[in-house]
Amino acid sequence: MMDVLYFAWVRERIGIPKEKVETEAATVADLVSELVAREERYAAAFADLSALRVALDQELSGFDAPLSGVREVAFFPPMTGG
Amino acid sequence: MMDVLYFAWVRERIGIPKEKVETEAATVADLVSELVAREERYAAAFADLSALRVALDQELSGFDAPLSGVREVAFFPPMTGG
Amino acid sequence: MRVSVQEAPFDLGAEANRFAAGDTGSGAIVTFTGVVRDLAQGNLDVMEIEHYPGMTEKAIEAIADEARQRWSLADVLVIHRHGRLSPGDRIMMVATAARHRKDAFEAAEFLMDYLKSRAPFWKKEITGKGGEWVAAKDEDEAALDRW
Amino acid sequence: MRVSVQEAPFDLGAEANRFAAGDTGSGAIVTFTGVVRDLAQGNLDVMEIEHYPGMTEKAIEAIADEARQRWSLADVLVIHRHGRLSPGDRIMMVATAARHRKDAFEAAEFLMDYLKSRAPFWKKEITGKGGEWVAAKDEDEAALDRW
Repeated sequence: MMDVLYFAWVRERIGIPKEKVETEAATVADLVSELVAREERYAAAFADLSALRVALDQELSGFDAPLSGVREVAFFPPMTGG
Repeated sequence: MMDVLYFAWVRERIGIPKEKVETEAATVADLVSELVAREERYAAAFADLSALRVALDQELSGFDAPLSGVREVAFFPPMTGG
Repeated sequence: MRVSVQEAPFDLGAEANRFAAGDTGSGAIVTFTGVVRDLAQGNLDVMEIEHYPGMTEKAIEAIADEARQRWSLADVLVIHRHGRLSPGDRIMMVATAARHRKDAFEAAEFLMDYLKSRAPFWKKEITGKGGEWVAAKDEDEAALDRW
Repeated sequence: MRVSVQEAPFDLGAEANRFAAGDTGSGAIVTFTGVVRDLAQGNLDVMEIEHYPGMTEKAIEAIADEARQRWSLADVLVIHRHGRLSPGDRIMMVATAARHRKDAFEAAEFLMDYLKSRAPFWKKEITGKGGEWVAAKDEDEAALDRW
């Protein structure tokens, strides 16, 4: 069980800012596959992974990163701060 | 007849900030030679020209620059603004 | 060092004076202030800035720590707003204090380059026609290669 | 554009706010402030700044004009004090406003590099042991090669 957070247009496409997900996914990419298989809105949000970034427990990470021990996963587009 | 100005330690060595000089000097270097010949304090101030800068009518210039038409000559060390 | 992620406006002048006060060891103080710019069409109503509470503060502190390791800095300030802003509003500021101007300038530019692309903020421009997320620029990502 | 050569102190915050006010076209505002630094020995009493009235204003305006030709700037501010200053006093500031942060940063650094070595100011440090003119640094002259 982990918290999955969505920001910016990822949040808008999926329709919620946060959800709890029950998963055995080994990596971020596995988790994305599970989500995409769920519903069209997830498929739309994750259509182009090169346009997305992921953070694990609030640290930027990669889609091949393992999820073991991770409590919070966040998906969002490239950041536009400053 | 031109105004000759001195700043910073050049002013201190020569002892005055400004004077009127009657000269037929063709270039800045010629003017410097005339001044150095006058008195020891000028010789002390102009001992090392590489440590000095000159401005003609308030524009940075060089020691080989001609003086014709110039009304104001200023001698000073390298600037330390900012 | 102070990092503030806040919804409230800040006063550039007051922050600059507070930052500069009581530090006679630093010869150089640099500030950068980002302002909400109206669009080319001149019809921006609101700039909405979303962020990732928790991660934002950590990411900015990590960037500021990195700057303090790379340059000799006496102090660093980062303020970044989120929420709804209007054209002309100040979005954020950084300030650096150092003995030498080169350190203060470079560290401020480094902070800005990293805040642009590595701090979890997302900007959305709201006009009469609707809202549009600001796309990250390739040049902002490329700016990181300099460091 | 405003250039002020003055004996009176200036308020960094007030000047920064005034500079930033009423300009929604610029996304980026950079300020640099130079502060009288105490000597390593910690015994600086007074920093005397001499200048060349008349030439100073012209030289600074020429440097600022050059910056406006090289970078896309919405506005430029230069304030430089002369006379007797104490440790901690602000000597001078520059501010630049531009659409893009790179222009604002580079122009501010350019202004500083040129003000250091091409504006007719001379600094003298007064301590209990007497006065000593600050020598120009080779690195400051070398900094001009960058531009």
